[in-house]
Amino acid sequence: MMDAGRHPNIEVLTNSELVRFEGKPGNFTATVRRHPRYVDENLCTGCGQCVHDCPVIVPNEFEVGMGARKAIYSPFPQAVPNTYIIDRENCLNDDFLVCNNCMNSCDRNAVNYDDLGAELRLAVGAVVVATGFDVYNASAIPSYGYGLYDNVLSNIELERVLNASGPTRGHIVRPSDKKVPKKIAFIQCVGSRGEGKEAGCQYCSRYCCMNAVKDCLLVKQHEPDIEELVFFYIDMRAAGRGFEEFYQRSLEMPELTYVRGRPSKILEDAVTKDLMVYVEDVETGQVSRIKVDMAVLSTGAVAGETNNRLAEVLGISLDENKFFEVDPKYGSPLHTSREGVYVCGCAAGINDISDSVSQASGAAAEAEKFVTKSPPAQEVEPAPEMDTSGPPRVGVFLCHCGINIAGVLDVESLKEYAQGIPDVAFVEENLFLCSDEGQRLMQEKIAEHRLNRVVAAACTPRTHEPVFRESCQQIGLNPYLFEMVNVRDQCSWVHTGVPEIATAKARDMIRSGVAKARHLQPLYRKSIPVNQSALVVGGGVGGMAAALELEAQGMKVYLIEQQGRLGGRLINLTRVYPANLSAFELARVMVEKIKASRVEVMTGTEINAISGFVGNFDVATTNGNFKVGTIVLATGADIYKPGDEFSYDRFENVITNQELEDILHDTKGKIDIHGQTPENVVFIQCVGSRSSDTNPGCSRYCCPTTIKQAIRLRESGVNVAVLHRDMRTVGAKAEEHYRHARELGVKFIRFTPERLPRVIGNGKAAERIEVKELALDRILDIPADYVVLAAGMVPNKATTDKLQDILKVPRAADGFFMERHAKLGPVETTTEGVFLAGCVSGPKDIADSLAQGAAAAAKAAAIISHDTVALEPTTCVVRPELCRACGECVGMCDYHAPGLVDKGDGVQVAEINQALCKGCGTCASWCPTGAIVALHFTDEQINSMLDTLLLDRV
Amino acid sequence: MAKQPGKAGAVLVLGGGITGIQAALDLAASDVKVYLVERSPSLGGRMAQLDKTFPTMDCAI
Amino acid sequence: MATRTRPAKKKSAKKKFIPNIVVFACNWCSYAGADNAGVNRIQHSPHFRVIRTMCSGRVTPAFVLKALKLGADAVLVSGCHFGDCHYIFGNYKAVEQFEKTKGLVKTLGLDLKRIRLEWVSAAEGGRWANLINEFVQQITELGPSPLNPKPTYE
Amino acid sequence: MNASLEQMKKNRAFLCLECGKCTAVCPISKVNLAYSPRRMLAAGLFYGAEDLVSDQLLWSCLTCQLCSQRCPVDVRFSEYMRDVRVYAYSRGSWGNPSHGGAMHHIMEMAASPKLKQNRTEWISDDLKVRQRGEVVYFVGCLPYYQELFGKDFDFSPLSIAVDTVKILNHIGIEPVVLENERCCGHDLYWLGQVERFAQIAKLNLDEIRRSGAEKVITACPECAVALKTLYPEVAGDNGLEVKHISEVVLENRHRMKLGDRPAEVTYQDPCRLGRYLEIYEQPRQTLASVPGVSLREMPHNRRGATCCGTTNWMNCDAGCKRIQHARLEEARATGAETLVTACPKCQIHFRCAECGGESQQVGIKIADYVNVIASALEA
Repeated sequence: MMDAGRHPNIEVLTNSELVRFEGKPGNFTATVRRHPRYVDENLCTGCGQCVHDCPVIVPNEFEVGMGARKAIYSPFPQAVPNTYIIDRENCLNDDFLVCNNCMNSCDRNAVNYDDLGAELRLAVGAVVVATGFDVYNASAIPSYGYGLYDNVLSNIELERVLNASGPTRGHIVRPSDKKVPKKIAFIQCVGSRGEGKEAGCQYCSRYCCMNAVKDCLLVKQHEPDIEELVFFYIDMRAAGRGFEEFYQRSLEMPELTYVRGRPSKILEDAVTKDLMVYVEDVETGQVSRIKVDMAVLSTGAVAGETNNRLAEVLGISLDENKFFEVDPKYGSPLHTSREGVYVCGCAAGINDISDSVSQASGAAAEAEKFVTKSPPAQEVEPAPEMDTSGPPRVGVFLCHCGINIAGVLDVESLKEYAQGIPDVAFVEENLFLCSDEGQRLMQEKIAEHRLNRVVAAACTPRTHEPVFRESCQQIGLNPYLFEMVNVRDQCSWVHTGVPEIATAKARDMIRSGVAKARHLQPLYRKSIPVNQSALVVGGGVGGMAAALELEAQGMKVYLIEQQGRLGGRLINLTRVYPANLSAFELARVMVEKIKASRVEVMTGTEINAISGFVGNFDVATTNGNFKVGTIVLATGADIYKPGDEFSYDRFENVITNQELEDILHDTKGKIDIHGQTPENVVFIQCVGSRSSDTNPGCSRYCCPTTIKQAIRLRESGVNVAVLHRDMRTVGAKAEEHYRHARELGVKFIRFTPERLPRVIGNGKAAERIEVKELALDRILDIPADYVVLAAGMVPNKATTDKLQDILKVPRAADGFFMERHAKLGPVETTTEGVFLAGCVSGPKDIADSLAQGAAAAAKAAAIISHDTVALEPTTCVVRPELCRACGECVGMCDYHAPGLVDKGDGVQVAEINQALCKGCGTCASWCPTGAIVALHFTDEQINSMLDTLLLDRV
Repeated sequence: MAKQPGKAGAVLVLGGGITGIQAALDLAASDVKVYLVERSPSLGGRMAQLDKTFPTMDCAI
Repeated sequence: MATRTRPAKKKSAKKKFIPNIVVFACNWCSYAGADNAGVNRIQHSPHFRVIRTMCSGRVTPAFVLKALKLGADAVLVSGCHFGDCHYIFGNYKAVEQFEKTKGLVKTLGLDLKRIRLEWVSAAEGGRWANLINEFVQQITELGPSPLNPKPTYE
Repeated sequence: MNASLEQMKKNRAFLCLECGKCTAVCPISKVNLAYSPRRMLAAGLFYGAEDLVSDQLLWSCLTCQLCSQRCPVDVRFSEYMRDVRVYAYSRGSWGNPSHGGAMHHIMEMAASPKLKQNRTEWISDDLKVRQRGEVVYFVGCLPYYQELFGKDFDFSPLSIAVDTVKILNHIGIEPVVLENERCCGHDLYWLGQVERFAQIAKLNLDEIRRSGAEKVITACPECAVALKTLYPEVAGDNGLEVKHISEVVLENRHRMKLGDRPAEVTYQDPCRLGRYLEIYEQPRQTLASVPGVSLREMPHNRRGATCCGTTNWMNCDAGCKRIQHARLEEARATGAETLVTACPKCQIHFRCAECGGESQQVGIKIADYVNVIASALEA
């Protein structure tokens, strides 16, 4: 978030909306209205004095009304921009009253009641719509009493309660009496999966199941005395990377009880405010009343209320649920009905975070095609670097930060104290050191007093170090000779009531800052050249999408496929849902496009070795060697091959969903298997998924696939039964299709892993299936001409083994490649310059794979669109004379930065690849001889801080 | 602050939540100028409200 | 702030020990968590001094031992929650290092309560403040480290 | 400068003939061309100790005494280095400690009289030890090594302590193990920390006296040197009889029942046990007396043995590893399958030299003398 606020290429326009939009792709004109903020972003320092002085208290919408805020406020602590805003509806300064408190309290004159906002006309080449979703308002379901009963909360309210910086500081209390609840009910599908009087949307909101499971674990963590958590649900939709495993872990929690069933109502005891939940447990058929202290409603996601208006302005269409409609002809979830306008995340329907993030990167890749890139901002030629050798001359600059620091700490005495610290050559104070004027003063004094180290005692280095460093650099002082001491966030703000002790603490902090500064060394950013081409491994749908996107951006692309042809698994499929596209056609179009492009396709080719690092990979294949700057892995996954499960290897009419797909592929209209039309087909779900023997995770794609196949069969008059554990409708419109299948008369029967369905045959073929219907408590006997096993996805072991060996990209316990971050980096890996697309990082459907292909392309393009990559110099380096080549560093670095290299005569030494090193310093902490130096956090620097903190105590 | 629109060659990103930010950062990383437009006073969107995310239990901000 | 009030000092007969605690905080989570406490003005005990490292995995047993040798009454190492590490598994490495530190500190006969490894995320300002308060309280009750040459009292 | 003159005189530095024998034999000089005992003496002679204070090489000397062994005029170079270090330390100079200085911090803490350690947890019920008695088993830093290295190497430092007690029990000795025994201070002595060393000597002697013992047995050559020769230097004659375990084993060999343990071994003379205490034959004789053990000699043995390459946890580097590798190669060339050393530190250093992958491994087993003897004990 902060990165976006700081990036020179991003102009953040908050409190703004699009009001007019016209033009053509590549050449749109967008008119954006900036609503007045009444506080100047350039002047406000976020000190908070105005908030303190504002007399108005209103409920805080960020805390969903549970906390309070003032009329002048910052929405939440980490808000970007960190500028206050006046809520004029609640402000006292209307036409009659004059309060002016905030204006008077602001030292920087940042408050401006006359702010009228502005209207900006922006020339843009493309638009990415990422407006997200709204949360369903549960008060529309009166029987749950949300808004009526104190102790019925929404899941979002619970999130805020759980948050350490939330209204209750992370303590879980019931709103009615502020007591810690003993028993909490979690109710799923509030506003989702319904269509009656008391229901919201037909679709599944997807995020709520796992969110509620997570909340259960967190609740227990926050309040260990919680006695019972009752979780009401219909299907547990744990269909994401690691989600099923997460759910399985929650089953081990003794306090957590899962009840399959959707409560019909909640009643409140008027006196105790306890709640009574009425529910049928559909597995046992028992109807019960369960008394709880608090209930949490998992409210679903609905389309944003501004979608109508935005769709009108943008000239794009909405779907029946008021989400932005995706143009189905591309198969990918990124295209709206207007070219040049792309959509990602929940603006186009329900997606979880990692899919949303992939789509965002994918949308970025699509949008990039319509813009001319601006050359990177020319860096101002810095002043020649000054000579900083010789004994340290430390300058200490004390910031008042208005009264944020000076109002608590005795800055005068700190100034005097700092002058007495050895090697300190100059001390100065300033009202706002970060202001232009403050920075100028700092620069002047550095030059005037020939300072070669600078310490600023001010706010936090996490926000302001870059600002100060830049000022140093401008006048030729190496920016890494600057050290920051955080006397505001970590001193004056948190020890406000004890100014003397806080001042004493600040003395220690400044002294230790000077101690570190003495040992600071100038460091230099290095840049390494980038080979501006990309390698895509795997010619399936994800790989092809990545290759096409990269090529469209003008990049040189090598596409390698092990098989003799492109297309991957897509070619084996019949139709792709939700748009009912022909899979073959989709594949054919992509292959044609690739063939017509400049993508260098190498089929029947395998990789032998890859060496190098970001920007500079050397690739050796069975078909020649070449160099690339970045790599996209899109080698897909395998379909699980059942063994004796459900007599697969005994009976010919027990087949997998893939085999059924092949059959459906060859037939049109009437289903014809070996010249016969089957009467009864039974599907069995979760074969090779959700089982610790094969794959503990959920394969995601099989439920929607089964639904698709079931509909196809049923429409041809076949009797279809689906035996499942939870129907997991992942993907656009999948829940709607599930509904359609039920409507057509497909029977869905639930089983538990403890009691699997039995396939009964006559020795040669399966004839029928016995399964226990849980609620009826009866064994059903279902005739079956065909039994279809929904086989899950498993990693392609041979390929992933080999690639892991070659590229050192780590794999998770499930055998799929591991993303850099499950949520925030779904297509990145820990190896810089290597990206993932499609099922190589876990099961995905075609739309998700396409989005990931585009996303990986965007990430790869960001690297190879530059001639060089700049390397942060705060890395770890080896002093070779001290290195014993013990290999500790090599074994522990997750980025594979250190390696042992031969220096001739059989002597080895560790070297740290500066392009791979992230500077965490963990290897330095393990190095037995101190050969590894963690630059900017050296042993010497840390030890000197310890020495001065403890030995020079006053 | 009311900068006059520069030359063509920018992308408009609507929405300052996790997806909007991600799209903006990816574009910016490829030297594309981005206008990131958010209706509310701050970036962050829905994700900023969450305490932790599953399954890794990361903090959401 | 303008209307600052000082809490009335309680007159107690016995002078209260003021511990001297060294805190190693990782840049990405715990240091940010401490900042978060500041942004939210969550008041907590001032009797600790923070040294910032990029990762909790950077903290060697030697740093902790050195702090104790020089008379620190306690040492806190704070990093990101598991799965949250900016460097993937740095905090797991921190655990390994800390296990060694614990073994050494235990053999030295120092109370193991004097060293702690904790996780605080960037959003957990409240948790940071509670952790600091609770740790300071615990060490206050435990009294000065036997290696502290000049314990301070109120 | 007077102090420096005094040191030079005491250590016979003025007598230096500048023949260079010391540099020619010095193991550090072999791997670090910048290092030369002769030149360091010359620098001290012409410019005074002041000149050496800021020189990192001051902390590289292994004080292994191989040079003094060869010196024609008996210049006590190791002692001279030590005296210069006293001065350098007082001026804030310090070398490059291994493991971030963790072991130094522990040693320095040991000088605090307020320290009440927790160091006898390894004593299991089957080991017979006492609170008071005639004989103290001085364990040394093994409990700390266990915590610091126990997980990194495939050996348990504390097994040396356990096996020492087993051997003593076997010959009928129930030793006192001191609950609050401190680091013997050997390394601090050689690193010039005079006051701390004296403090430690006093604390340890007090503790030993309280136990009523008059005899101290140790399985660590450095502890043996510290107790036997260094403590009297700073604390006067203490009347204690200090023995290395190999001496005790030799004296009691006739009472021991050792089973057949066929093994080809070679023996590393730790510099403290060898050149400092002149215990060369006891370990050899007792090892060879184990049925089945055949002892082979490396070319550099006894007085001429090469040091394990690192000492005082100071200035360990790539050169040290070369010394270690050379020594391990020498051991392997004897055809022995195991290199036996009588010093726990030697073992740690040799094992460290074997880290870093197969291509760098000499591939010889390394064992402690005590473990070898104890493994042959029969009831």
